[in-house]
Amino acid sequence: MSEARDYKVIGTRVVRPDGVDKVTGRANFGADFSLPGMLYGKVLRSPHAHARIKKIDTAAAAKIEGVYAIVTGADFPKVGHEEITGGEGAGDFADLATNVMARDKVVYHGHAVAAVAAQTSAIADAALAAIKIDYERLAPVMDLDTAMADNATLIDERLFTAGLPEKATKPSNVAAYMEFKRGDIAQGFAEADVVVEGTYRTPTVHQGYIEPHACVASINQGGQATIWCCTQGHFDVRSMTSKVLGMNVADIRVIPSEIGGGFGGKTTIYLEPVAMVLSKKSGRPVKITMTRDEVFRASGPASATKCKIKIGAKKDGTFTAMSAWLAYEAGGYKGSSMAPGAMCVFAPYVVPHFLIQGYDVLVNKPKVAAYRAPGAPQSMYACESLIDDLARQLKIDPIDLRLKNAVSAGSQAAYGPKYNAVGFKECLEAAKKHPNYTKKLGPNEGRGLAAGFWFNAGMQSSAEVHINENGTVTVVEGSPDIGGSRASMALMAAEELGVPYERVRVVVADTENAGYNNVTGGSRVTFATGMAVIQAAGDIITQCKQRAAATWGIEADLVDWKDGQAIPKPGVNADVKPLTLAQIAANSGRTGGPLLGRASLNARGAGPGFSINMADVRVDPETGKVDVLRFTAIQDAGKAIHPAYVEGQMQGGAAQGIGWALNEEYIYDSNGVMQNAGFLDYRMPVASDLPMIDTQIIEVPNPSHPYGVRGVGEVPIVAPLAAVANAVRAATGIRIPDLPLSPPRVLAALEAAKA
Amino acid sequence: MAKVFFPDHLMQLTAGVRELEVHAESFRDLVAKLEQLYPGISKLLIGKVAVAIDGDIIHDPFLDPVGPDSEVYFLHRIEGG
Amino acid sequence: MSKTRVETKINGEQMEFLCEPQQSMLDVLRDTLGLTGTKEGCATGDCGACSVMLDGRLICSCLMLAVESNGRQLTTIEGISRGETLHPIQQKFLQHAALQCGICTPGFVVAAKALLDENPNPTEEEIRYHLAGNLCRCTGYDKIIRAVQDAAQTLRGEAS
Amino acid sequence: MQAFAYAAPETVQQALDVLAEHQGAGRRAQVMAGGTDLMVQMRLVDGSPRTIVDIKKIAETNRLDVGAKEVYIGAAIAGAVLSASKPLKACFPGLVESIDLIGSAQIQGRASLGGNLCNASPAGDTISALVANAGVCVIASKGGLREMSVESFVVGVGKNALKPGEFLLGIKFQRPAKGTSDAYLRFIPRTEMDIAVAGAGVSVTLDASGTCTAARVAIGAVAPTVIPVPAAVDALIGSKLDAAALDKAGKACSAAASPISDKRGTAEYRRTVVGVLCRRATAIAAERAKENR
Repeated sequence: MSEARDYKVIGTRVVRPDGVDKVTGRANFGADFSLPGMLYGKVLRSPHAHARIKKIDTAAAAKIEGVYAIVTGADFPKVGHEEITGGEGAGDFADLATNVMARDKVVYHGHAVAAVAAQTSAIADAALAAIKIDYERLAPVMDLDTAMADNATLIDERLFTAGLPEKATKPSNVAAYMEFKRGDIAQGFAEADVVVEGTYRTPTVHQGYIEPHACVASINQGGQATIWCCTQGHFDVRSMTSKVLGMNVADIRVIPSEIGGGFGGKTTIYLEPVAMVLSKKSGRPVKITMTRDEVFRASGPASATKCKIKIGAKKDGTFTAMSAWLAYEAGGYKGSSMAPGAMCVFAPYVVPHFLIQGYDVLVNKPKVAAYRAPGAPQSMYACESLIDDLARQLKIDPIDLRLKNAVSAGSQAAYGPKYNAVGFKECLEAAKKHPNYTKKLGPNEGRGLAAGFWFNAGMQSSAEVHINENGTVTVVEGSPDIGGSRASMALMAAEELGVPYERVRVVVADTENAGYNNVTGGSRVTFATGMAVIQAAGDIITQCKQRAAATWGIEADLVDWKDGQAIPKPGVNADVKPLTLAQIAANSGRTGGPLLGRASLNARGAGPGFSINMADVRVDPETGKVDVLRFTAIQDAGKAIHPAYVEGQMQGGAAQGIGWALNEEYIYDSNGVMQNAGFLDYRMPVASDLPMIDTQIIEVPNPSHPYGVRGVGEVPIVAPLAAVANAVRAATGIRIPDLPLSPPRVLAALEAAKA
Repeated sequence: MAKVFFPDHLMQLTAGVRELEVHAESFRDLVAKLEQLYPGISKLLIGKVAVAIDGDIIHDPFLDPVGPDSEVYFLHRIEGG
Repeated sequence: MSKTRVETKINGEQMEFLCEPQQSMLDVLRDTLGLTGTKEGCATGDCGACSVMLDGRLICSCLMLAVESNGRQLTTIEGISRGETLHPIQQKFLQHAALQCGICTPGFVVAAKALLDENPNPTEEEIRYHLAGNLCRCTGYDKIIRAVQDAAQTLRGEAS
Repeated sequence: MQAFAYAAPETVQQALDVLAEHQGAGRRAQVMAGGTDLMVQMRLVDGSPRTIVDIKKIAETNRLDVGAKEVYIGAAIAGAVLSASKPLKACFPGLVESIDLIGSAQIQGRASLGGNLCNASPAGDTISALVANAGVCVIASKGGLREMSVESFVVGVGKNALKPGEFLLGIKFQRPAKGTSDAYLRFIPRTEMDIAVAGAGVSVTLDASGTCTAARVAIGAVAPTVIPVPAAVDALIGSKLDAAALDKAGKACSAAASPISDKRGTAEYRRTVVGVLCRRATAIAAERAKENR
């Protein structure tokens, strides 16, 4: 359990160990790997959003010189239904398999239908152009209202809504229904002095990582394979690829490259099984990289949503009842992040009576993937917008209104358990004191505030700590480093062992060289893999005490470890000099062999994270353009291991959230074809769009972690949507419930209000 | 006796019971006792949902201890992005 | 398809390669010459990950034909630091934690160098507009801007 | 089947010869200056083989001449070079702004005025500014040079008036009279890196009393081509460019617009905003014209 401790190493702003390679271009990312004799693979993608595949003719493509292999759905094994239990997506391996390569039906524009491997990418392009496919086009179902309508076109005729109180009797695009309730909602609303409600929509958005998906696969005639790829979890690539291809897990080695951003989007597979089957057919290694266009069309974005929220409150601001109706698009296959969206929506507040209803809905868009606190930004955008309106109506300061209802240790979360120590009130109080909360605003300017929440995950991690012969330390772990986690691991190992940070090196090892690790996701790496590193370092300390005891000829329990040295316990009568880690390592051959510490764990007690964000915006009343003038992110990190990278998470999440609020969206035509599948028109924030992003780290230690660490990676994206929307509301006097707040939408609302 | 709380989607199996008290020493023990009370429930608990024991969320619990005053909540699995 | 022979100076070194007329400089740098420090994020000039300098001028290597480099001088990320020492921009990126995943970093370093070569004392706004062609999805740009400001100060010989 | 080929002629004649040779043989040749549009089109729209004729090595496409009477801008000069030219900026600040707005610093290192014009996008930023400044295209043709106004050069979405075998050498202008200046504004959702949702280029001439004696107004991204707006000009000439006149000119622009709705904005939005841009750009041009008296 955590208690006040003086730390020597953690909490300092060290240079990350992988930094030099990343600023000099030496670091190898997904597309940087090549093998001799390697072929270039390309994927043919559906030109229709919804269609049955009648016939595929690859004969002409096969005749092109330099084409080594062509694959279609027929080259992939049939995969039976089996739930993917990893995360909230509640996906199905059968769906994963057909998402990777369509069989009889395509369910979104860009769905993979065939692939080729050729000597050059130009030849591969020519081969794709020569493949002929007959489609029977079906009506595309492109939004929630259409998909949920009574006589909607069905995307999957065999899909019945799961989770309904009464068993579903006819198929539906609604894959699942979910309900959370407490108390008596009718009574709660009856007790209210004020009841407010609103309906909010958010668009399909993409994680927008700058590195497109890429992999190289190579399989030998004995069925042993290696995959090099950029992923958030190479062990998941291994298990998913083995399921989709019916291969033995032990026959697949996955070597993770450096990864150029993921944000949840690289927690699943797209190219790896395709490259594998192409490699098998051609007998050569095969590399596939997505173009940016493919990344937008055919990797997993985040759900578009429609959320209806209703809040009842007393005149003094006390919430009496809340209800939420939440519909999340899943894409062409079931499994959106509706469940966590539903669990987060009221998580920051004490609510005596509530009802939350969630719907997971199929539409003809790419199957969604996780995106940073998956599900939370959408539902919490809706709730935090409505709370802002409620504060205005009650004439209560928005911070005070939230403080009045805020959860703290012992409060029961809407999603079930009681919170241990959490830092929500601390964030609110910090916001109230922050100079940015009272800065003067000019004409057409407004300030908005919103709360964010994410559970943070624990799950399985393992790590090894090797002590080299000179006392330097090598940490071997299996969590791909997306944002500086090698530095955090080294800091924690150094702290535990009592050695300088510079003596520690961290290796992110492949599936054959590291113990199993769940994905880098869920804000779990510093928490869970970090805990494994701490425990593995503890294992080293135990061994070092034994080695010192053996050297000194005393019992091991008479030895202490302090400042990187073994010393006799106070009062022990031994005429010995302290032994440093280096001395013990140098002598390890004589005292029992190399020093190797290990730990593996299923981490429990990931501390929930809360945040408050404040945005100041200026709205051009003639063009509807919103400029963000100031942005403040306040977040409880439990304990910041590397404060600069914690701030970086907060700032990056803010930028993504601002993009989600203002301009980012998938724009489709009436045929279900995405119109803006590129950085030009997807419009992510560029450097000149943003101000400096002020950060304040709050540290309310997580009692379930030795240093008090909470996950920090996901919370930052949750609050900005409503913070920006509330600021626009403050600047214009108008609530625009649908995102993005793009200039045409804002101007139309301004004009409508004038009329 | 530990207090056990069921989410809405499991209440079909518990005949509407939302919470009950069970004496158990570990999660494994707890699930065995619940299976006796509500045959078939263990299938829906093991590997399908996460559990929070005294506020700590755990994926794939098994040997985790359950204390006499523990509160145990079943909830959806959360992985994150 | 007939290939064209191209002679060019890359990072001060005379190089020779064969390429097809329609091949981009980026593809040749990465696939033919093995200079994979220059990254591809979009191949349409919208992300800046492939930034290089052509005769001292900042460009996207994805929007240039490789054949055009004949007789010209290119600087890529691999040529920014010389010998054992990192360029101050690289040092400041490390010190300020101005990178998270690192995929955009080579492009930012090259673009920042192009800016500071021309304008040793840029304002925050000038830095932001100059770097608007380099997308970063991890950092929110804050620490990148600070790193460039700090590097400019160092390059001007002022203590930071 | 035609293969890709690359030619980098060093004289106008060589370029014309290369173009003639290919066109004569029924093959495809395409002129490239900065290549920033061409490379994207080859990747995303039409990747079919052709001979790429790079005109950057020709002296006349690289000549920038700000003379006492005439200004000449070579078609292939990179935006960054034009933006760095103080004499050019002094003559046509709005035109230089319109160039500078195209893409990033990286794009500015390559993209050219000639390329932006020949690409003939309805949203091409420089085109409105060129029309507002009465730019004249200098075209290299088999029979010698021929000239044509920028307005008549752009004939449709992505279509220009070049005949097979011709290419754009440069653009020339009369040096602006005293009391004349220009401005160009566009609207984009972000601050950089977008294509114009609407644009307005304005040039005005003021006499000593501050009365507008001449004006040109052109708007972009609101019709299949950039269009001049004579009704806006009528609203400005004779006025002191007061709020009422600017408002009238803005309304004239909105009325002249025939925009479409697409991923970049709705028709309604474009129509409204182009009027705002005209108003704002005119006010900027007027300020500059006053300083230029």
